[in-house]
Amino acid sequence: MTVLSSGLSRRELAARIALDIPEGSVVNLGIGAPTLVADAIPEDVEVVLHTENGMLAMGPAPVPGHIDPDLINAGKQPVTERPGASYFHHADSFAMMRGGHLDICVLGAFQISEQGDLANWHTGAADAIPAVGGAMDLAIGAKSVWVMTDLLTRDGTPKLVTQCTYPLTGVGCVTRVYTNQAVFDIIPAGFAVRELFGTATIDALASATGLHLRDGRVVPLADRP
Amino acid sequence: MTVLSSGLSRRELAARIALDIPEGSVVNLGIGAPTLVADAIPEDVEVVLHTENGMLAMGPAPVPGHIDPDLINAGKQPVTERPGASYFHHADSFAMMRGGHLDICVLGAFQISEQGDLANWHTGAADAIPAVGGAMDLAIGAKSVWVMTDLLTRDGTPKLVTQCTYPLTGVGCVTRVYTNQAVFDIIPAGFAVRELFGTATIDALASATGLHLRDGRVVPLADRP
Amino acid sequence: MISKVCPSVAEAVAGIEDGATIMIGGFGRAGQPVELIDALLEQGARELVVINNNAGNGNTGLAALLAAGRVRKIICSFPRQSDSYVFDRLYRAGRIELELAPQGTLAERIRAAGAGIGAFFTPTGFGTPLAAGKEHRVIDGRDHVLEHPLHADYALVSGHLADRWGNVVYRKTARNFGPIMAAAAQSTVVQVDRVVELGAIDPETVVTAGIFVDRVVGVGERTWLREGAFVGAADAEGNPNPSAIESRDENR
Amino acid sequence: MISKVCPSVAEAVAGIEDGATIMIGGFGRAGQPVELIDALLEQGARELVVINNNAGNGNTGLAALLAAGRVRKIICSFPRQSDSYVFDRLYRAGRIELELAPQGTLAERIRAAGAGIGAFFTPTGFGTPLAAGKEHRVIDGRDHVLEHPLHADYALVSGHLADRWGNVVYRKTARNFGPIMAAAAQSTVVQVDRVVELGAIDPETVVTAGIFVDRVVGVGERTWLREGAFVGAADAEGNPNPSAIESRDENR
Repeated sequence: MTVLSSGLSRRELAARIALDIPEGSVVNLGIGAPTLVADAIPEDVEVVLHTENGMLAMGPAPVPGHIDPDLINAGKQPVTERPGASYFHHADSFAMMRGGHLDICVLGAFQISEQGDLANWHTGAADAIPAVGGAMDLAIGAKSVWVMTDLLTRDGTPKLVTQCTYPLTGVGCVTRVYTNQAVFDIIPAGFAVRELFGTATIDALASATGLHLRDGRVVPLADRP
Repeated sequence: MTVLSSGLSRRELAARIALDIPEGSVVNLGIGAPTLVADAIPEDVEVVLHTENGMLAMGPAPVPGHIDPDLINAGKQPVTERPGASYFHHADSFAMMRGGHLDICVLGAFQISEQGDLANWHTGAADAIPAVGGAMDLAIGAKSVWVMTDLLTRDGTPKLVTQCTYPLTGVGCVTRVYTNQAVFDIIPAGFAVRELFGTATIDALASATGLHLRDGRVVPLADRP
Repeated sequence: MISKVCPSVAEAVAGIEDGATIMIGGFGRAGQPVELIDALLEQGARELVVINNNAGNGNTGLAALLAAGRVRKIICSFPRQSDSYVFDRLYRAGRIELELAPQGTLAERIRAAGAGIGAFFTPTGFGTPLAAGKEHRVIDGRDHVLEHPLHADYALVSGHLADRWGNVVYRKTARNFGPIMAAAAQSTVVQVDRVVELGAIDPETVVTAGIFVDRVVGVGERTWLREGAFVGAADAEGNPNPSAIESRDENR
Repeated sequence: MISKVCPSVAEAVAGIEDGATIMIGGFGRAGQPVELIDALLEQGARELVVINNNAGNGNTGLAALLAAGRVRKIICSFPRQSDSYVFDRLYRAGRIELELAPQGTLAERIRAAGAGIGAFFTPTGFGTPLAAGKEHRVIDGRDHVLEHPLHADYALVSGHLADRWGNVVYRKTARNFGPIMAAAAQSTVVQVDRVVELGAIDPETVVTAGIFVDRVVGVGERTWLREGAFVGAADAEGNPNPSAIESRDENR
C-alpha cells in the first residue's frame, strides 16, 4: 500500500480549480476554503462572482480603512464591488441559483458519494446545531457543482464514499471533486480520477478510500466541467 | 311599475365613486370607463394609482407635445408620472394584486351575481376572440373589488343577476357595485341597495332586475369599502 | 474579456431555429423589441411559438411577424386590441393557435421558469374557464389552481441601456415583461438604445443582471429621447411627430 | 396627505402584540434594523416568532432580543455563526424553538407570501432531512417538494432612504431580505438613514414601493456614510473605528 503525501495545499488547490473556470463564467464560491479560488483568478480574466446575499461581480476584501459594513459576502466578510456589479434581493439571488443560471459553484464537503450525493451541512450529531444556509440551493442550482475538500478527514476517514452516512445536502448533484490528492469526475459508473497531484497514484487513492476508482486519465471522458 | 330615468352619467358616477376612495388608498382603475374615476379625485387628495403594466402613482394624460411612448397605462394610453412614483416588472406588478396589496380596484362588468361572482371578460359567443388581460388577477387580488357599470345593458337586460350566465372572471369577489341608478353592496343575503340616484326606487330597481333587493339604507351595514 | 455585444441586429438573432419558442417583451408598443422582431422576420425562422402579453397591433413588430405566417402559436393574455386585426384575421381563419392566460398568471409562469420553480398554486382563475382541467386545491380555506412554468428557447427584450456584460436598465413602463423573460429563456437577446461602458450603470439600479443576458445590440436612440433625456415629439406609437399632441382617448 | 413617517422608533414599533410573528431583515449585520430591534426590546412584546436568515450574533440587535427571552421560536436558515452564542445557549437549554429552511426556500416562501402564491414546488432540499414529511412530486423528470408561504404580522426592515409614502432604496448587500419581507408582512416598518422629500427618489430606482410599507422612521446616518457617500472608518460590525482596517479573515 502506497502512502499518500500531504498533497496540494489549500492555496495550491484553489489555484488548480481557478484554472478550470472559463472566462465569462458566473461562479459562486460558497463560504470557507472555496473562497480562496477568487484570489487565484488572474486580474485580467473576467469571471463574475455571485454571492448569495444579493450581488454579482463581487471583488476582493477592501483595503485598510475601506470596510463597508453594507457590502459583505456570504461568509459575512467585507468585500468590494467590481465594475459591472449589480445588487438584488434574496429571492432574486436564489432564483439565479434555483433557475440554473450559475455556471459553477464550488462547495466544501463532509462526504461525496459515487452517485454525486453531497453531505456538507450537518454531521448528524445529536448535539450539533443544524445550519444549512444556501448550501442546498447551490447544490441543486448551479450547472456544475464542484467540491473542494481534503481527500481524508483529519483522522484519516475518506470523504469520498459509496453512500453518504451524514444527512444529505443534495442528491446526485456533484459533478467534480477537487481534493488535495487528485481531481475526480463523477460519471455514471462512479468516481473517475481525472488528474493526480504529487506522488498520488490511483492504487494509493483506492486503498485510502476503499473505493473502486476508474482511470479518467486514459478512458476519455466527455468534458463535464 | 316605476320607470327608471337614465340615472347618473358616467362622469357623475365616476365622481360618486371617487368620493368613496379614502386618501392614501392604492387603487387600480382597470381599463375603460373606470379610468374616469381618476379625473374625479381632487388634486390635493393623495390616492396612489396602480397600473398593471408596472407603475404606481400614475398621473393623468400628458399635455400636448409630451407623449412618452414608454409611459402608458393598462389601456395603452399615454400617461404621466406623479412624485412618489415607482416602476417594476410584470411579475412584481401582479404580485401586488395577487398578494392583496391593492386597496381597491374598479372594474367594468357584463354580469355580477348575488354571490359577488364577476363576469367581465368574455361573452361566451362562439366567434368572439377571448382576451382576459389582468381582469382575473384584479378580481381576486384587490381588498375591495368595486364594479362600475350601467344597471342594464343597452337592450334592457339587467347586469345584476342571480347567477352569471357568461364565463366568470372571479368567484365571490365583488364587494360593491356602482351603477347609474344605485349603489349596491353585496352581503351574504345578496344585493343590498346602499344609495339611490335620481328618481330610482328600490321597487323600480327590483322590477327592472327581477332581483329580491335588500334595503341597505335602513339596515345598517358593516362598512365594507 | 466578456463581451455580449453584437454588431448588428441580424447577428443578434442569428441561429434562431424553426419551431423555437420565443418570448417577446413589451406591453402594447412599450418595450416591444421592434428592431429585433424585424431582424427575426428577415432571418426567416418559421413555425414559431411566441409568448407575449398581446398578439401584435397595427402592421409592424409582432403583427408583421404574424402577418408573414411565421408564428404557429401564441401564448398571451390579451390578443384583442383595437388594432390587432392581423391576429384577428389569422385566428378566425384557423391559421394560428391561441393559448390564453390571465396576465398575472402569464407573468408568474414566466417568473417561475426563470426562478426554477416546478409549479405553483395561485388563486387567480379559479372557477373560470381558464382553470378548466387544471389541478385544484384548497389552501388555507382558499381555492387555488396549479400552474406550470413557461420556458422559452429565446427571449427578445427591449431595454434602455446595457453594458458589455449584459446588465440592463429599462425606461418607465417599457420595463414590463423584459426582466422576467430575460431570466426564463435559454438565450436572451436585448436591444437597447445605447451600449455603455462597463461600470457606467449604477449597480444599485441594474434591473436585469448580465447573468440573464446572452446578446446585446444597440439600435440607436428612440425618437422621443435625446441622450437619454425625454424630449417629446413622438406620437403614442413612438413615431416621430413634432406636432404629436395629446392622448387620443377622448375619455381622459 | 399621506405620511407614514413616525417621529421615533418607539412609535414605529408601537402596538406589536405578544405572540406576533415578526420578520426581521438583514443578513448578519448588513441590513439588520438594529434601532427598531432595540425599540422592540424596550417595547416589551413577548412570545415572538422571529423570521430572519440568522439567529443573531454578538450581543446586540436580534441577539439582544433573544437574550431577553422575548423570542419563542425562530425560523431561519443559518443559526450557527461564529458569534451566535446567545442563540446557542438558549437552543441547548431548550428555551427556543428552531425551524430550519434552506436559505433560498426561506426567501421564496417569504416572496410567495407577498405575492399571494398558495404553495410552490421546488427542487431544493429533495432527499434531505429538511424535506422530511413534505409532499413530493416529479415534474419534468425532476424531484420537487411542496413548500408553503411564510406570512408575518410585522416586518422590521432597514433601508437607506425613504420618502413619506414609504418608497425605499437600500444600499449594496444590505438590501438582502428587506424587499421580500416588506411585501410579506401585514404591517411593515422601515428604518432608514434619512427620510427624503417625496419625488427625491428616482422612480426607476425604487426597490420597495410604498404600497408595501406602513411606517417609516429616520434613525440617522450610519457611521460609515456622510450625506450618503461612503467614507469608511467603521469596522465590519459597523462600529465607528477610524483605524478600522481590513477583513479579519486571514484567508483572504
